[in-house]
Amino acid sequence: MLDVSNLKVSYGAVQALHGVSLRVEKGQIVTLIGSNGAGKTTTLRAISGLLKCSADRVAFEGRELRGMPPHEIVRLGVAQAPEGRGIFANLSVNENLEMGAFIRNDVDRVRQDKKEVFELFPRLKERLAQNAGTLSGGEQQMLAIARALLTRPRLLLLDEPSLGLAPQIVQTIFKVIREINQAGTTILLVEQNAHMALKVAHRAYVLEVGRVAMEGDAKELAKSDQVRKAYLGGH
Amino acid sequence: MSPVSKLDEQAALVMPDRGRAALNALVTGLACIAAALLVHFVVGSMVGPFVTRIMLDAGVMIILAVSLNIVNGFTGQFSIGHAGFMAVGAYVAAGITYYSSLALFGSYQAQTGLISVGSLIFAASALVGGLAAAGAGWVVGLPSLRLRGDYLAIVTLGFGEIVRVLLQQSNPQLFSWDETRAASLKELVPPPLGGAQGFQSIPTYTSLFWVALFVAITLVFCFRLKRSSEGRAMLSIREDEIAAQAMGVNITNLKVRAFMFASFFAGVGGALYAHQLGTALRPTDAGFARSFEILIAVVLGGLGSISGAALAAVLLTVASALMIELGPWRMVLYALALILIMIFRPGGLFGVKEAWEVFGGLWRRKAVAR
Amino acid sequence: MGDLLQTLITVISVGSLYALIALGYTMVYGILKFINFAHSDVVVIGAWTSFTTAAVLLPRLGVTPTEAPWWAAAGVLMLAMVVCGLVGFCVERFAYRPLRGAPRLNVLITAIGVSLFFQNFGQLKYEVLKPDGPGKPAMSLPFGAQPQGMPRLVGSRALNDATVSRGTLAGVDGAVVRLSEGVSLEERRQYSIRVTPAGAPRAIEAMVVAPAGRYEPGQDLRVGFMPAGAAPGSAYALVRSARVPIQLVDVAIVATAGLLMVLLQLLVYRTKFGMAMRAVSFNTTTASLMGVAVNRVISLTFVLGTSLAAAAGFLYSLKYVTLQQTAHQGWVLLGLKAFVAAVVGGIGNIQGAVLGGFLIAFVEQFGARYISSDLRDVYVFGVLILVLLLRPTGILGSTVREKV
Amino acid sequence: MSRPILDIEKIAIAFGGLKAVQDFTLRLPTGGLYGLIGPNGAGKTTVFNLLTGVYTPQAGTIAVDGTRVEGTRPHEIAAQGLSRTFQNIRLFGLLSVVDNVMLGCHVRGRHGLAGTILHSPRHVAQERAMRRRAMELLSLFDLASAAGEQAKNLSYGDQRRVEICRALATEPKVLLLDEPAAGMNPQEKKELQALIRSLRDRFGVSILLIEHDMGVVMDICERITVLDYGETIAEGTPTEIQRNPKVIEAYLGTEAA
Amino acid sequence: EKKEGGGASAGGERPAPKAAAPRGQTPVGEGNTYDTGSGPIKVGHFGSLTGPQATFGQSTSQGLRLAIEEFNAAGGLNGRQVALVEYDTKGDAREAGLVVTRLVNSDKVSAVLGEVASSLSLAGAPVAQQAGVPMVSPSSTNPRVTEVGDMIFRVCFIDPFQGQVCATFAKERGISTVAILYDQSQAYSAGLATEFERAFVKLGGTISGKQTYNEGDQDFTAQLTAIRSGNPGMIFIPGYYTDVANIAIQARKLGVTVPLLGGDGWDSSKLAEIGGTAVEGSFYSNHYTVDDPSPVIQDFIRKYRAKFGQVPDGLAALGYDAARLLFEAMARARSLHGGHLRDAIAATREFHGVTGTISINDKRDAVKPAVIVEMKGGQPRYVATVNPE
Ligand SMILES: Nc1ncnc2c1ncn2[C@@H]1O[C@H](COP(=O)(O)OP(=O)(O)OP(=O)(O)O)[C@@H](O)[C@H]1O
Ligand SMILES: Nc1ncnc2c1ncn2[C@@H]1O[C@H](COP(=O)(O)OP(=O)(O)OP(=O)(O)O)[C@@H](O)[C@H]1O
Ligand SMILES: [Mg+2]
Ligand SMILES: [Mg+2]
Repeated sequence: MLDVSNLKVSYGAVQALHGVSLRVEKGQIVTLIGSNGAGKTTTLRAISGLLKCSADRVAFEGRELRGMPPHEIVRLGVAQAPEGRGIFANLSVNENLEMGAFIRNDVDRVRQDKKEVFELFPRLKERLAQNAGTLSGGEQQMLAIARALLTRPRLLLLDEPSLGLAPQIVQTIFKVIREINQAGTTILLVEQNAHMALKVAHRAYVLEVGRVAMEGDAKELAKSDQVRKAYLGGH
Repeated sequence: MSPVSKLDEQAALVMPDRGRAALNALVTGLACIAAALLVHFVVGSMVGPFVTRIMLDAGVMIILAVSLNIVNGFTGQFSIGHAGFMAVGAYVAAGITYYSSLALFGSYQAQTGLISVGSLIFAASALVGGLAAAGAGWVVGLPSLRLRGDYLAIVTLGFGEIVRVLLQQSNPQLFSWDETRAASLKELVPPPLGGAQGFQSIPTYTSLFWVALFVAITLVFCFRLKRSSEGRAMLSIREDEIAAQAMGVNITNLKVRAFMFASFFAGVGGALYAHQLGTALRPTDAGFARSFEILIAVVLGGLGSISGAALAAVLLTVASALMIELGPWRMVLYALALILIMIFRPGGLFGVKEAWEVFGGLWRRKAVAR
Repeated sequence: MGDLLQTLITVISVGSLYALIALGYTMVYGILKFINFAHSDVVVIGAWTSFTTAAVLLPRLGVTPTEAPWWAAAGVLMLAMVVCGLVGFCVERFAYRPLRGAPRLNVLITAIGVSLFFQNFGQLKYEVLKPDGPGKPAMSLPFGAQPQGMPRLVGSRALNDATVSRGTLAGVDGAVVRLSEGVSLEERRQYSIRVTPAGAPRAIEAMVVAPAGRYEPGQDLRVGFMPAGAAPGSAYALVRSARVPIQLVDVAIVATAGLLMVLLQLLVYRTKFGMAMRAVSFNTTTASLMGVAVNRVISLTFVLGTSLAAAAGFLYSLKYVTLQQTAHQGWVLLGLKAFVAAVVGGIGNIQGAVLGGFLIAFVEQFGARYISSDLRDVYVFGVLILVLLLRPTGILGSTVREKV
Repeated sequence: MSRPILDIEKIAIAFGGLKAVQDFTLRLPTGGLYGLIGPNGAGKTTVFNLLTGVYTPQAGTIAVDGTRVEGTRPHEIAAQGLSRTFQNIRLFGLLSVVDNVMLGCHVRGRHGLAGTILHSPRHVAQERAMRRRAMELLSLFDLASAAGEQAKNLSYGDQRRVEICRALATEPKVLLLDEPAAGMNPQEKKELQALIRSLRDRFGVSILLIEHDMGVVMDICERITVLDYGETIAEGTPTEIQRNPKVIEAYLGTEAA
Repeated sequence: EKKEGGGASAGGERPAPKAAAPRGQTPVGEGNTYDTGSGPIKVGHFGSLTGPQATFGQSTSQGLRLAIEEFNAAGGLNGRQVALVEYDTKGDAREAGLVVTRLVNSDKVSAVLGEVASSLSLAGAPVAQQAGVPMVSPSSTNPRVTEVGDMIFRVCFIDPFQGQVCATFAKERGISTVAILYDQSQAYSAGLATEFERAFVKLGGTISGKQTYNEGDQDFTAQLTAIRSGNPGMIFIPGYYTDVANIAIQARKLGVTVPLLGGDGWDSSKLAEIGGTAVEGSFYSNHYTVDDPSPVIQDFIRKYRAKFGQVPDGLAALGYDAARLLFEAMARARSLHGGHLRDAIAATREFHGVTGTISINDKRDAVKPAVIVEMKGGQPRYVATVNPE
């Protein structure tokens, strides 16, 4: 479904990605793990068209994404819940969700989807009219994911969805990730919480300073010594 | 007990020799004066009146730009009413020298000699002008406690405009001491500073010496401020007010101070401008057109960079003097140049760094190693 | 009482103009968070485009500006809006877009650069149209350093004037006319006479300068001047102006401005585009991740803002007739006051801009009338500072504190 | 037991109708290392904001080493010896790392304009002392080599440590850490745990810690307070907390380690 | 030569070329401009060619360009052509000081023409004075301008005279109460308002109200409603024509029918063009009238129109006169040395300019009559001539 090959990105003089290649098959959850500054966020931003990049190929369902502005990529069905959440601080929670459905015209379906989202995140329903900027960190994270879901993407890019969340919510989030995946959404998941990520994912890529260091079946990787030592706290 | 000694204990350890420190202060002062004398006599004798005039203008501009940098560059506040402070200093100082000249010498002509009673009065009036401007700075700085960013900018702009209108309301200038003595209260309040007709015949005391001296003082002041704990605290306000407060920085106090420092020097710059040959002060000097000029120099130099602001001030003055010949096209080209520079060199000349930090990290390495 | 009403009328008409211009400031600020100091120059371009169209183009199309039908005025307005929209588009595209993401002060300086560019570019001379024969000055296009008088596309009459007498001219002798009917002229009232010379499409108006009193039929009445064509037998109407005249121009201004503001309001709060606009104003990156074409939204916002400015320029030139050259203090002050209006209302907020426009006009006009005209600008800036001290983000501005 | 270094008595704040924190009481003994946990939006960060003067409590009292500080301004509270880090890192990005830490020293210095500009002996001495102290602190955190770097160029983990350094430079009596382990991978978290423990021993500060990573919290905290919807729902040792059904329900979830 | 002060100024201690006491007499032949006797004669002009007051500067510039063209076409000064060195002041006093410094010190012009605005002339004059280069201001009416020193002249009348002329005219028309509306931000306007008030009160008149506006104001309703309630017999508006046209229109709309009275700032064909019927029946004092049949005037108008496609306004006429008066003095001068030229200009008597017959008095001001004109049928018509006493 998503086919990235030899992706390179530079911030000014600093090269952040030195040729990353990865594939996401339809219906799968693929996770991208790696330490701070490895280039995970950069990869996602490049896929979404937010960064200028050079690559042999960045294709979604066979269509080349390079050179396409972000909003067109979204319309193809690639949504992202960005790092730092990117909520509209001055809009209410409800308006934020509406923005998620911006490209959609099927009003009734949107209403239905909203209901489902509230079932996943009841806290959001309580805060519906609140200014999103005053939500707590975790609440904002929920909002960001909920909003991305309302785009009804075929491929969902999640950047550290569990960051700063309470353990219980982290569990919920991963449950939700599994659920939406089972409902048919393909997911590319960036995570620090390698334990959980590897647990839910089908495939995994390990990024080290802008390069893919390892890739393979998630369960297998979780067993490898290298990964255990570097990313799972050496149990 | 603790492996990391606390500040006070450490301070006691590194207390320098008092004598040497006093000497340091003295040497700095003398160096400023020596530099000013050098510029005045050596450089001054090598160039013609036109170049001299450009140098004077550039010097005044340096003072204005570098001082505005304290507010806009250091504390990250956003003032676009700097000309208002300049005008306050200019009018106050000019009023003092002009009327005291009438009273003491019976004429508004400047006295000759580098050091004369007249030039001492001038120096004193420049300081008083600076203080008056600092007072205004205090008043304008107060809203900065409540207002952020653009809103503060707008208030400072409003301040400049209000100064302009108030200066317009001042009484007609009085042209002799007899006239002044005989003046009724109505002619003296508001002060007789010429109103819309402008304030003219100001004794011409501004010379290369005074300009160079005040430029030196301004630069020393700003550099030492920036490199001090207070200066760092100002910079921290620019970076993040909330974190600065949490680290114990009294941001309200520092913001107001920054305004006062900046407007003090703006006032001094105004005084120097006022006493230049061929200056007729006008209320429009307080208007925002002039404020923008200063702001442009600061941004062009790189926000927070003292050397950048100074260099940009010189470049702008010289460029505008050289471009005189282009006539009406000059401003069109200037505008285009401004846009292009902002697009292609958004950080200004040096970004937030100083010139030497950009041209070789030598100095910086030394500072860190200490 | 009359004075009070008069001042109120002025407040409403001037306030609409401020509001129209303030909207442009507010929209651009809302979306890009910078003060577009070049906005007032777009007003100037709008005014001068209107002038060029009305004074140069219309006559060449065979329409006499002063007798132009209402749709000609609407056409002039449209053209000005289109031209300024284009200007706004280009400015955003070539001056501001490259600076997306740059420090705000840089963008501000760029805006000042754009403003200086327009002001000074407009002062260069373009003698595109050569003199139309001796005595007719060359038209400078598009602006010029010389002030111009805007043709009166909207008649300069008040709605509540009263016709006190009609008849035919019994005699004309220079600036002295003889009326067929007797009239009484009241003290301290202005009278004018509208004469329709034979074959002329429209009445010509002249001011009556004769002293008050009773004038019998056949008695001479002095008027300001009598134009050629007025001859004995021409129909006339003697009009007494109202004590508190409501000018047609003012009505036109308020109506046009009101219509535009309502349309804008609907656009921003009732359409998807408006929603996109607000989203972009809060967070560009995320908006693009929601599928919003950010650049297009920003361009369109500029185009909207500048065409409102064009409308303001057009209406302004209708009201004040004199078109000053591009760098004139008048334009700068107009822009500044409109900007203050936007800020007082709460910059970024559309209703705020309108509210601010009227508030500033109110303070300015009433201050000048009832306190002293000397400090007129001080009132405006004083109110600005006062409002900001009481409500640091303007009257309707949102007060969101940064969450720590 | 001696007087607590931080004595919080029934503080509360509401935003509009939302009671973000209610009747929050906590006594942190000298040298204590306590934890504050709770679901997202429970009011933990708000408690820190109340303590440091970002918000003013609508009720209750706060005393630092016996001195009441509620209602005073943030910089005065910092001077009283309360220092913090932020949930979203708030370093002075364009300043160098050493300048960031020296800024922490600012509050302990004495400053006069004349002295600053004329380089009075005291001023010079103080500057040198600040620099030396900042470098000492940075060395302790293995950051000395990055001293000249602009803070924004540091990696996330390093930035967190600089923030702690900066907070320590204010010579605090109490240190408030807001989610210091967020965004770190398990390995980094381990290192951080050790570091926090050592802070107390080296600097004699008492620490109050917010953290979502239970591994970290349970390991290093002596006592833990749990917030939910602004209310304290539990208080006790890590083992007690882990067993508390209320906490499990509201926060930990069933799978928690 | 008496020492009345000294030269501690721009050049500091370095002896300036001629650090003359501004009010003292500069000895003949000691100017710093040296007559090389060949090549073009440089004449400087500083004016606001751009900026808020561009209109004035450009008119003046056109007027003096016409004069130079004519002078050169007629053979120049003994075969030497006049070359114009023109700099823009942007209407900024600081810029004015700078460009005059450049004109007199770097370009070494023989004489300087300019500025329109008195405050800018006051910035340039001390520089010219110190350098010993004569300066002729075409239209700065503030009395202080020529008091700067013996090198500074003007070809227009001064505020007190014009104020007197207007006051006398109003009084003679039988008007006893006048309201004043002036631009408080313009030195010209404020100066004339003061002088008029002084003269009119002295003649026994009363001022029923004094209202102000600022440069750039376009709405005068508030001031006019205030004036209306004072019920004056005339309104004195010493402003520029663009403002006056607007004021007149708004006044008429408010039912203020009394005649308006103004000064030479009104003079422009645009006044009637913009003001239309609203300015009908108003009066203003001026340097000349377009309907004056005098060949000098008609000739000027014709040539100006042919060259620039506009009817010359008062500033163009003054620019033209300033340049011509200067050339006439050059022809009489012993040499182009600052001192000689100064003496020649000072000796000007009965110079027939477009703006009247000009003599330079001992204060270096132009002594010349003023005319009062009335707007009739869209044209200014001659009403009376007022001679200086
Ligand atoms: N705007 C930027 N300017 C310069 N360098 C950047 C910028 N954003 C990221 N980088 C650098 O690019 C590299 C990759 O960063 P990226 O944000 O993709 O890492 P990450 O894997 O998402 O890390 P984390 O887990 O901390 O979020 C890092 O070295 C970072 O310092
Ligand atoms: N300034 C404010 N205005 C309105 N509500 C606020 C404000 N600050 C915080 N809140 C609300 O108070 C509640 C507590 O927020 P707080 O940031 O303290 O949560 P937290 O416990 O730190 O959560 P997290 O673990 O997600 O950071 C939240 O519901 C939040 O929406
Ligand atoms: Mg990341
Ligand atoms: Mg929190």
